[in-house]
Amino acid sequence: MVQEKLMLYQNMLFIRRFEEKLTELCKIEGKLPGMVILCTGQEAVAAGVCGALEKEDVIISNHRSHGHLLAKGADANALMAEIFGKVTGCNKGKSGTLHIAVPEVNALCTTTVVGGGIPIAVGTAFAQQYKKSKAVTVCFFGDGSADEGSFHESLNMAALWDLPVIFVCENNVYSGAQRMEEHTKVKDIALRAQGYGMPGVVVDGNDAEAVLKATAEARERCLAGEGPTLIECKTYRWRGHGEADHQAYQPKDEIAMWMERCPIKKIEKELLSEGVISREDITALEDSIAIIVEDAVRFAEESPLPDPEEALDDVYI
Amino acid sequence: MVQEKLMLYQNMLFIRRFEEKLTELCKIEGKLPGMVILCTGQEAVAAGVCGALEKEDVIISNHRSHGHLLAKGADANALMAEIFGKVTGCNKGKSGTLHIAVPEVNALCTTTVVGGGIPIAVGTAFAQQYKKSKAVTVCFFGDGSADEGSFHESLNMAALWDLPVIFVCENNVYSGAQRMEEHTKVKDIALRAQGYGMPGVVVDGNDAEAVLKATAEARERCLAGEGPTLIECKTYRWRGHGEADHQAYQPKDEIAMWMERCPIKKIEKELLSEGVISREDITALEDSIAIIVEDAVRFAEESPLPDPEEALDDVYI
Amino acid sequence: MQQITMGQAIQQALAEEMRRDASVFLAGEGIGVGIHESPVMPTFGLLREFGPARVKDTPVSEAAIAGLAVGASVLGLRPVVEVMFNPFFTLASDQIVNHAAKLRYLSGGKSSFPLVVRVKTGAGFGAGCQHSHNLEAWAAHCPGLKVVMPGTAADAKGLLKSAIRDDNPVVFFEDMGLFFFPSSVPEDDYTIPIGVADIKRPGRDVTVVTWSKMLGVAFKAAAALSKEGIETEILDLRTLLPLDKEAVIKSVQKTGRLVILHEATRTGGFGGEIAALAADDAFSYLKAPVKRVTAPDIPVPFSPPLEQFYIPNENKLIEAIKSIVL
Amino acid sequence: MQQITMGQAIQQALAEEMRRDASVFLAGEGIGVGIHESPVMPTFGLLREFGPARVKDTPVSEAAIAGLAVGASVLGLRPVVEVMFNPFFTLASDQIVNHAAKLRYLSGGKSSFPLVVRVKTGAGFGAGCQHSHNLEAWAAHCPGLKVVMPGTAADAKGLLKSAIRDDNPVVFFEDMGLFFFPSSVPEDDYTIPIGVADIKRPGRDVTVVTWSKMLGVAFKAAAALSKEGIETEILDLRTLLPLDKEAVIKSVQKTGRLVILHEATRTGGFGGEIAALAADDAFSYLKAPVKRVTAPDIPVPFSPPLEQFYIPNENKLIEAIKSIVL
Ligand SMILES: Cc1ncc(C[n+]2csc(CCOP(=O)(O)OP(=O)(O)O)c2C)c(N)n1
Ligand SMILES: Cc1ncc(C[n+]2csc(CCOP(=O)(O)OP(=O)(O)O)c2C)c(N)n1
Ligand SMILES: [Mg+2]
Ligand SMILES: [Mg+2]
Repeated sequence: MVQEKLMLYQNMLFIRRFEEKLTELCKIEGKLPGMVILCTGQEAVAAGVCGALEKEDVIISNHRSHGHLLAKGADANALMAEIFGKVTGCNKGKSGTLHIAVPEVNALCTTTVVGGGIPIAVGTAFAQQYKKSKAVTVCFFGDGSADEGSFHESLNMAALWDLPVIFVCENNVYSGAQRMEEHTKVKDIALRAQGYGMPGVVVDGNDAEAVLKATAEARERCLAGEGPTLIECKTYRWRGHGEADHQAYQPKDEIAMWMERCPIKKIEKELLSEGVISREDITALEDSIAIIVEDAVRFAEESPLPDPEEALDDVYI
Repeated sequence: MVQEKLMLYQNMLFIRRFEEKLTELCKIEGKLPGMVILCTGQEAVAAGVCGALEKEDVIISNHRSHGHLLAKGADANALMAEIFGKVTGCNKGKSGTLHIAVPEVNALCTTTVVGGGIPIAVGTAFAQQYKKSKAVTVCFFGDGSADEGSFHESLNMAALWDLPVIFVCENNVYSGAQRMEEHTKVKDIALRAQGYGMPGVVVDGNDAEAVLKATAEARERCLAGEGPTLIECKTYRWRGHGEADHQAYQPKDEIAMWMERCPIKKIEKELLSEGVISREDITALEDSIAIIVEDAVRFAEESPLPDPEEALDDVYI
Repeated sequence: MQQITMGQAIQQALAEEMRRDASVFLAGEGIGVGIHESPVMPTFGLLREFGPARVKDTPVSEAAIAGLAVGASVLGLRPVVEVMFNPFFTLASDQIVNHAAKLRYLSGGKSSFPLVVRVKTGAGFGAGCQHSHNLEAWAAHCPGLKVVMPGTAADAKGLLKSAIRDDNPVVFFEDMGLFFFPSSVPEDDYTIPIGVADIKRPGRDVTVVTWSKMLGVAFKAAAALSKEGIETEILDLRTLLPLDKEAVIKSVQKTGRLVILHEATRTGGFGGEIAALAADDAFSYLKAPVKRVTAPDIPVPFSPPLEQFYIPNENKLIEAIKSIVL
Repeated sequence: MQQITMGQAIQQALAEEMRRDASVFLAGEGIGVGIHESPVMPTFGLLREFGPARVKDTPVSEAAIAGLAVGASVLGLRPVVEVMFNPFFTLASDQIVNHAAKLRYLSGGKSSFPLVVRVKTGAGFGAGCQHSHNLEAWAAHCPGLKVVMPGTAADAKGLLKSAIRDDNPVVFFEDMGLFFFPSSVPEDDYTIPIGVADIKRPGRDVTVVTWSKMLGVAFKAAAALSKEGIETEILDLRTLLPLDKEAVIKSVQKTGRLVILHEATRTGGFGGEIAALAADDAFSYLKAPVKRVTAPDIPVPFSPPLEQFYIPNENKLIEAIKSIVL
């Protein structure tokens, strides 16, 4: 358990620093093409969920994917290079930050169509059931996505067929500039699970251990043939929807309140007080993370852009 | 109340006889073009719901529409002629049985895309709210339709905005050849209402008075600005999905059991025992209905088919 | 050779591929127990042979059905899913167009999505415009998809087998008007390559490019014209994407005249693509205007005389051909 | 004349129509409070002026948004709803294509559906293929819809006003690449008729038929070619459906040469329709093959050099023109 907790801490810290670097890079005009969408403040969901998974387990991610991918074990260099649009990126620069797939770690589909990944997760879970493999699928999506029709059709089908899939709703209070209460009347997305005949669980999305535990339980249910679970992780988006968002609509004190509840600080404090790590350990960890992140940036910067004609590749097999 | 009960009885009987005539006509090779889809056995839903409505109230119907339309007051001649594909039909033969609109009685849209009418009902209810009219929208759909994404998006939006709309799920046990338990794990579609923050009600769909009462209550809520209600009417489809369906998958004893629970017989028995009507009244009523139905068929048969070139009309205004 | 309908040919292709490859499974609305269990329907009898683990009757949930195929295929299964009627392609289109067609590209070529979406299509059965609407042009405008639309039972069998074995997503349109009339179909395990058009009737005077059910209309017109000394070459595209440009160009080079025939409505139909191809790559061979014979720009009406007016017929084709040949 | 961007021109049209007619309301994702409140965005400031009863920020529910428009319009309101990015048109397409476009026909002309669906579109902002995919050809293949795609701020304002006042459903495509560059737009309340193309530059040697953002590319090419003595006529379609066939034919009659330019991918793009029109109705005037300059048949890639490769540019247009003029 101590090992697990430490791992969660390390993973979260890595995600945080990786994305902070992106925030920095975004400020340099022309450095990063396209939109950059970060999960700063929500790291406990990515780390907690993936902490309960095995390598063969599949994740289906969305526009806010970096945390999920890194927690699942994606290579930081290839990820950074993809965000830069370089040919050495996970997807040769075809995808960019919004739909990075990392099949090597079974992050099989990342889609930026809100709700679009949910039916696909039904498909991968179906394949897992069909092949009788001892693996499950996790599908990450936001609170806003739970209003899409695809959410409904997918959860109904997954429950009907007892598919080994865990639906993880990362409720970060906002869908774009819209607060939860502006897009639905219910307080908990997890409530909807009843309408499909599956369990719905609410967890503190800033408590990585709680997230891990809920995921592990859901995974057990999946593997026991008892079907899917909907887990709603209550968390918060510290930054805007994307880095270009000025967050005019997010109350300052709300952000401050949630920053107080930082998932990393929480676990760090516990690890310190439990004597698992020392301040020096943290410094050493920070240093090693900084090196990996700097390396990733260097790798990305030094990598070439794809040749224009490469646009024609990879449409068909 | 006696008046109301009598009205329900008359309406149901009329729908039944109108559709029995269609069953008969279907047996005559080449008489009716296209598919014919009937609501025999489900008349209490149509009559009960529409019995609670005013003329200005809007209904949005689906592929199983004849009952809804007749109960809302559609002209039997024009309806029959449309089913025959005649130019005197409600829609000049462009629509046929599957998507008959009768704007004259505010049956504004009938769609055969399963679930397709539900978002439209949100729209008409929105217009009613926007114009502050004292009218509501009723949307009819089946149990199978409640698995479509459109159901989900629409109920969430309607609840969010407190729209004056009543969602009537006619649960007739089947969606095509599929039994309810083969398309969803939940026992009651009404359960899903909680996931949107609206009341969900289950009523005996073979009890026209109960349906009327539930609808009237939902209508009051709508007009009081308290928003939508989902009413699930438990009923049964006596005949196949359409008239070409041989019902191989429907257990004989199940059909027999539900025929025992005939919504018309039930109310007829009550009216007789309460002394509201006599056997002679029934005979008289049957006779008058038979005349109207025969007239409708004669009207349809004697009406001309549209000229081929009329196909080009009515695309644009 | 066996005489079977296109519905049965599709059934055979499905059954044979399922026997051959355990990774093939079917999903769709009413594909197991149907409301009318007709032996000429494409999925008749398959539930009985392959059981409910491989023949999945689904809820009425088109987006989830298509997504099921996307997800299952990326893990190596070979889903064949059904869209009951072409207008409902809309409901599945996000999954098919934004996901099935694009996810391989987005992965930088790392993943593949070997799935087939069968779409039943065609007017003529009195169901109106929400059941009948030929939208093959939509699919053919989406790079990453292959689009197949056979006009004979024999082609359907061979092309569907190719589609199932193809490692790319294939949208396979089946005109229901072809489900009921028997024709010759080889009994053995054969495939017909995707992307290869077929000269169904050689001719000297005019090329008719067509596909799907309209092939029959083309034959009727060709027979009538032949009696008047006009010899029509009928080129059946069979695949819309990738398009067999060579075949079109070659035929036009030979005849110098081109008529395109399809059941879909005219404006924005795939006929435009063929005309554009000829007007560019075969321009110097064209001896006369390129004609299109199509449905008018209206939704499919219900009433029989209206619906018959909608569907292109041999008279309209003959008239178009004569307008450029004579 | 005021110098405003197309985003602002659309904003003006919306605001003016909302002031003029209380039955006009807006709905869509993020159209009230947005994540970046830029004054050049089409719906900027409208929530403040018209309040939340008329500017409805919706859940992320494209089908319900489109259905909202269908239902509200049949009761006499004039909804203007937004599809945030063109690929999400798929999610709304059942409501738009099977309902908005067909329900009037199905009613036998009794009902009407005066709604506008605004669709933001266009590649070039590094968002990849799930945000960028020009699907105007889909809408243009659906009878019952009108399809508008302006190329200038002034046209956008006048055409959007016409669209809002039109009693038919209109799909209005706005290329986001045009939101940011100011040009001259009349201040008064004017409309531009739907269905009328516009000669944006008269020329003698070749006709370029184009629409939307590609208009700018056409101008650049025309300027360069003019220096070499080649005079390009630029015909801006503005409306794809109903198509202004006369205008296309007339221009081709004059120049005898036709190049079609659009940003959408080639195969199945609306360029085919224009080529087909010319190859039929203007055949005898054509002096050279009809060329199309379009995106290649690939999804829109992310990385800047790849995305630039995707978008048609003036060099490709110049090359195509020279190939038939010289
Ligand atoms: C189908 C679709 N509609 C709209 C969008 C635009 N969009 C991108 S993210 C987003 C909000 C999603 O909110 P949520 O699901 O809560 O995820 P979060 O961004 O909060 O992580 C929207 C509307 C989209 N990408 N896809
Ligand atoms: C979008 C769509 N998918 C599939 C169909 C084919 N279909 C017509 S009715 C039906 C079953 C609907 O069941 P239910 O909603 O329970 O209504 P019921 O027929 O029982 O009244 C299906 C699948 C359709 N019309 N529309
Ligand atoms: Mg959110
Ligand atoms: Mg049912």
